[in-house]
Amino acid sequence: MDSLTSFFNPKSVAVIGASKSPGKIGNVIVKNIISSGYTGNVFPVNPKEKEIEGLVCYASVIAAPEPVELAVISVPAPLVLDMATACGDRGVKNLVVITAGFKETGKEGLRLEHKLVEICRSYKMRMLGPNCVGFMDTHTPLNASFSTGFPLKGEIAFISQSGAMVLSILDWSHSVGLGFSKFISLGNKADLTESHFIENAADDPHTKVILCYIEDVENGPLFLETARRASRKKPIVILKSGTSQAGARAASSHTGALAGSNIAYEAAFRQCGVIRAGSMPELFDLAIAFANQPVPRGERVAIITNSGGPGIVATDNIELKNLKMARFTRETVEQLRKELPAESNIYNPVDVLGDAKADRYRFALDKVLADPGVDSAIVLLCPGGVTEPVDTARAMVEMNGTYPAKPLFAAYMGGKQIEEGAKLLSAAKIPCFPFPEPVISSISGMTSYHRIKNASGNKERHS
Amino acid sequence: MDSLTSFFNPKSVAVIGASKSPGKIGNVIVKNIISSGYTGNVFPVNPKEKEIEGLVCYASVIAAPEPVELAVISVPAPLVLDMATACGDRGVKNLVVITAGFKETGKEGLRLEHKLVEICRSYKMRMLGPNCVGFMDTHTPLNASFSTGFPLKGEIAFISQSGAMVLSILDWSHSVGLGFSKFISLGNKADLTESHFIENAADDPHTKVILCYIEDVENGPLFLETARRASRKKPIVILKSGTSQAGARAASSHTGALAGSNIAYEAAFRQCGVIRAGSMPELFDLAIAFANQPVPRGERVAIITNSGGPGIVATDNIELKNLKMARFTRETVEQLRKELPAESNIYNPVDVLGDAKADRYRFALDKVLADPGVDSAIVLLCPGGVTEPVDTARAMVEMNGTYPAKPLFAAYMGGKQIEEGAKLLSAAKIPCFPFPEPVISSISGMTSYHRIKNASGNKERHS
Amino acid sequence: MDYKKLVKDVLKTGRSHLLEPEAYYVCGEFGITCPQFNFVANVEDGIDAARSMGFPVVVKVVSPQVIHKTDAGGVVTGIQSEEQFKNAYSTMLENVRGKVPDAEIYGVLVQKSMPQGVEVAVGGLRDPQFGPVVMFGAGGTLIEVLQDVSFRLARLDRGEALRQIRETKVFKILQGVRRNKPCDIVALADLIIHAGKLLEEMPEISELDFNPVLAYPDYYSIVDARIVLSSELASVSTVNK
Amino acid sequence: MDYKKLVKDVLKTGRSHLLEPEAYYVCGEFGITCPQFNFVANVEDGIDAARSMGFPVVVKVVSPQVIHKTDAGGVVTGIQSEEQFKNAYSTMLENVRGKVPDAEIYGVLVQKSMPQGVEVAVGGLRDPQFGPVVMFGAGGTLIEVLQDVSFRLARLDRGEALRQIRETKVFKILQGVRRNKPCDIVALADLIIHAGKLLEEMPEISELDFNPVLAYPDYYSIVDARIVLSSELASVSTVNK
Ligand SMILES: CC(C)(COP(=O)(O)OP(=O)(O)OC[C@H]1O[C@@H](n2cnc3c(N)ncnc32)[C@H](O)[C@@H]1OP(=O)(O)O)[C@@H](O)C(=O)NCCC(=O)NCCS
Ligand SMILES: CC(C)(COP(=O)(O)OP(=O)(O)OC[C@H]1O[C@@H](n2cnc3c(N)ncnc32)[C@H](O)[C@@H]1OP(=O)(O)O)[C@@H](O)C(=O)NCCC(=O)NCCS
Ligand SMILES: [Ca+2]
Ligand SMILES: [Ca+2]
Repeated sequence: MDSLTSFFNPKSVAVIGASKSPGKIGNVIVKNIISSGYTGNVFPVNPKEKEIEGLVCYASVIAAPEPVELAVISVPAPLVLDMATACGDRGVKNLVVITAGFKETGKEGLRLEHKLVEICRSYKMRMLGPNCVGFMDTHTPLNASFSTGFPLKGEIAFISQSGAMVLSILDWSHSVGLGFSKFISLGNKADLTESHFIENAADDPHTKVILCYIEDVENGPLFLETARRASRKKPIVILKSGTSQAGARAASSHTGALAGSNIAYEAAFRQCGVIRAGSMPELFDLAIAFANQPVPRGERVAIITNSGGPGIVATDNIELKNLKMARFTRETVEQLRKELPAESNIYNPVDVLGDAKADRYRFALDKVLADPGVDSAIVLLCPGGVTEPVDTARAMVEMNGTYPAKPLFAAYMGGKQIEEGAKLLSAAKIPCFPFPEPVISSISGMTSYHRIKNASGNKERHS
Repeated sequence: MDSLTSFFNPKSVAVIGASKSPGKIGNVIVKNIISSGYTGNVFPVNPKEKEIEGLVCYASVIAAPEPVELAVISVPAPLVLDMATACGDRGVKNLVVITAGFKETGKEGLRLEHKLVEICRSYKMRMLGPNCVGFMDTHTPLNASFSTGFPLKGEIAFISQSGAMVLSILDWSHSVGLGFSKFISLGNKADLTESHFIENAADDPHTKVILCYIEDVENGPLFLETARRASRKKPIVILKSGTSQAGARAASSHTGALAGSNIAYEAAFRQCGVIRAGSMPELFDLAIAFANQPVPRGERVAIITNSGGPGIVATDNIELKNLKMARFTRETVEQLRKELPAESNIYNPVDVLGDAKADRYRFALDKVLADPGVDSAIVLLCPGGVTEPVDTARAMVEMNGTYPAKPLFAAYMGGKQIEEGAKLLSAAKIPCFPFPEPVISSISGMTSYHRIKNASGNKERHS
Repeated sequence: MDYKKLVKDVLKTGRSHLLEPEAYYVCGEFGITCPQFNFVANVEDGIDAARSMGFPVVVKVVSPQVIHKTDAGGVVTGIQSEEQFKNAYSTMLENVRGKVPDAEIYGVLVQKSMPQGVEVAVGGLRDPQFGPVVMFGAGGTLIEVLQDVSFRLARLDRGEALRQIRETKVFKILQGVRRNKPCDIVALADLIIHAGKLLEEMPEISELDFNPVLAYPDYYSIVDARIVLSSELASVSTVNK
Repeated sequence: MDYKKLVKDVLKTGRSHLLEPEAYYVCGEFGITCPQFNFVANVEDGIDAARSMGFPVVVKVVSPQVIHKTDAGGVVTGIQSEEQFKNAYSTMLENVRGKVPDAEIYGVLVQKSMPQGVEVAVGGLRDPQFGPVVMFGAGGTLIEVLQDVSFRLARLDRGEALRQIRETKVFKILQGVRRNKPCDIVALADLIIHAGKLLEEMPEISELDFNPVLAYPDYYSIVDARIVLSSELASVSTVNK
């Protein structure tokens, strides 16, 4: 596959169907490109206007004064083919077609879409869409979409077959302070598909984890080949919907997709090393985990808690999620015994007791992370009279620095009393959840990626 | 079982070990009682003080000027037996023993605990604890605990074997605006156990749903009998920890509990109509659902969405969680066809399209809730250019009033753009989640309660 | 003999489980029906028994030391004639003596051969917190592997026992797959209830295991029964002996 | 005959599945081994065949109209002698004529009886998106009920096939429970791979189903094979006929 460099990082962008009217998609796109901080040339195209958002407007893309690497098309469907042809004539390399009214509307739309693809092929243009929100790249930076807002910079690439999900998650991501490298709305996937963007994200130095929401895969064999290669480089987490019978019916009425069977997807994902998310929360919890912490080197988890109940709940979940409670070395146990109060539990889960302040958490965490039998650690904290959620968070940040190879997570259970500490942790890239279960579900997903990488690594060595 | 009226709604409360020193448990308890708005008499007891927090302090509970219905004991463990005896002599009806240092510390503590129970029995006093946080009742109102803060008034009774969980959930509940009727910290369950409080909550007019976190059941046969009776009156949702082997080991090291096997718990819960929560989030999601919406009369769910992707995700989950997608009557389908735009999906999931404003949601919701084949409905909303999250929420509130027998839920997916609408929904008792999955998991739990009630109803009729 | 006394006597000898004929005897007292059987001490009595119940029959060794009878070669099925019986009887005893040299052999169980049926299993155990628990599931040697089981506390009514059966996958087979008739599921429900009663009334019994139970359209038949006595009580009586 | 031609010829006749001997033949071309068999047209040839392969044997009807052979009485197992063979042969054909009156009977398959083994199943189907998918799981008549199966896309290596086998519960039995020896799991892995190759190379085949496959410590044996042809292609050829 050829690279998508000129797609994500074009020297210039034309907006065909640019508009002066606030609120119209053609206006939002121009504004988005400008406000994203894009440093290349922007050429609004609209035969009726001379200037849009302070930029010179051209009657046609043909008239653009310099080569155009990317064109975003947002004219009504009947005009799209002509616009695409004009782009081809102008030597445009990549198209983003926002316009709806293609395959998703039925036979006539499908015919139109086929023609659109033919035009792209004949000019060797690559195309995202049609019927999409566009894309955003925080590292270029470029917002080639009609989104409301632009993501925080980060290392998660989100590739979505649902445009609405792109907009929802973008909005949500700000409220939780989560950054992204890219958002890609796939639309009808008439040319560029999930496979192309997975391949690209795998080689993108700004991306650490590849997230997908898909309703179907466009090209089975290509997907298999791409995902297999990509999963060796970076975790790929996919939420595939339409797995139930009713869901598949809903999906095919929505996108006209003839999806493969769920067993084939299950097998395909497993064989090419894709991690399958079971739900939307799991998809994004895993994104947070992979983006912020290293992959654990094994399944042995240590728990440090200031109260028994949540410690037991977490322990149950460790077993449920195919992880193991770490067994400490005799040395670790002895050190914990020496320094912790007599009533503490010095075996895993380590109970530092309800009156634990930050220093006690710090001590236990230090010893536990140093233990060679521990692959990852979770700190559980319930607020009490003397608990120090913020200082405990600081101690965790310090320890996370001292043991950078061991993933560290937190469950801070509470409201106002733990809010500041929880924020501090998230800001310092220590994922912090309000309950123990999502922490363990995330570690479990990460650990399965460790297994995938090991298995494929072995395979390469042996064959 | 005798009623716990004088326990939860005592005419007077003594605090034995009351203290003037801010931060000390004996001081926090006095302050909590006063600030909870308790209207009975409060008698601080401390031989060294004349006055605490503006109240006359007594050297002994014997000296209390009026009968004492409840005494909260927070003196060190070696003094507790004498204090309990004094309470007995003074005719105190109920004790809350906060003090730790009993069964949970080993043999000697167990001996002490047995003696404490003997004293209670000989005076016919009932006792909560020892080793507990105390309890809170928002309807009395009375905060007989050393919690930080007091819950919002509501209809959820939370009975917890973990004191830390009480404090965490109390803090958390304020951040999500969730109200409770009671919080009960069970402690060592030396006298009063989960069974007593489940029985009481089942008859409490201020409680709609009974929530428990337990590590073991104190008395199997009593629990079975009580829970069976109570579950016919109100939903009982229990998170039972210590179900894994490692978890059971952790639990027994924490509480010294010799728990029964998980298969026996599973069977017991099923047979007495208890709904088992699989995780902490599920426990509280179900609490919100039961407290705010009626129990669905069946498993047929309708979905209204403004975007395909989340609709498919929700549809998948309906099947996964043993619910069914409702099939609309021909009449409903025709009405939807007539009024919704041509590209809408008029079958379930109803897709009102990305440009749906509140009126279109309102129309679809009205028709769908009127359909006799629909037992509950979910509204999914992704923010877009023209979406009206707040007005859509208002329309939902209206429809929720028009169809009070049909549970209504929402998943508002996003951040700032949907925040206000989501808050409006929660305030109007329409549970609103950030993703579709927890909505469906909650409806599934509620539906299983519908089945439980039906089954036990039938049994009573037939035998 | 009184079944309660029987169990107490076994406990006194320090034995930790009932022999198969003892188990069937106790079961019978709780309405749990087993195929016709005779407990014999020699081959002649065995042949008489087989003749009177009618071939085919099964022979099984009865020995406190032989718990996994099949593994020890202590079971021969499908015996069609007197001649086959003689062979089977002696071969079986030889096998057992070879594999478990110091087994005390109390005698031989002659049991009517049962036609093929759907293999299920019913069992019970005692939980420290909730008392007797009953199990129903797919039977046969695969039972531990398949884990197709469901549990209930013992004091259950028929509706609950039926729900218990319905929770298993083997229930589909009991309903009749392909052209097979459905099995008598109510009889199985009652078997579960009776197993529960047995555990409730007999505190000396800690575990029971009927596997396989053959289910038929109008009937069920317990083809093997293992009843374990409470090890605490057993060891106590051993000490007292 | 060339196996590809065989399949094309069958399709031309509009038949939607291979007969058992045809299926074994095609399987053989992909390294999938079946027990020794002969396809015979009369009882004499049948006896010759049985004698040369050695008793015990199994006879099965071969008819395009009889797909569920056992249900139609079209299978007799455990035939020990020539006399039994004659009886079985005629009874079986009578049964089939009774139950499926208009069955065209092409002949009878005589197959060597296989010793007891662990029953597993291997199958395959074609996914519109990802192409051939292979299935491994517990076998026998309970397969649909137990749903103890795992799936892979067809182009898999031995390590992947072994992982696939390990995902099932029946794997524990294959490892050897009680005193049984472990089965040859590598041979089963290769069987899965071969089934996948068959599907990849033969686009006319839409589904295959080997159930049961008997697994042994040093071997496996496919005791029944169902191969379904692509119905589109089949119906097209019917029209063209
Ligand atoms: C693409 C789409 C937004 C256009 O709708 P619109 O903005 O109402 O269409 P208009 O007719 O106003 O055309 C857009 C602009 O292009 C201009 N235009 C017309 N012909 C043009 C041409 N040849 N070259 C350039 N611009 C042209 C129009 O004049 C208009 O600008 P104006 O506001 O200055 O008049 C609409 O067709 C569509 O597909 N909407 C759905 C998008 C969507 O949801 N995508 C998928 C998300 S998951
Ligand atoms: C109960 C407990 C809090 C007491 O600890 P403490 O407050 O440090 O104990 P103190 O010795 O200060 O005694 C408390 C008060 O009782 C007073 N007191 C002493 N004797 C008394 C008597 N006979 N009658 C009444 N009050 C008495 C003390 O003087 C003190 O008051 P002061 O502050 O005015 O001196 C402590 O023993 C304990 O158990 N803590 C753990 C509680 C817990 O975590 N429970 C479980 C939660 S899950
Ligand atoms: Ca598609
Ligand atoms: Ca206990």
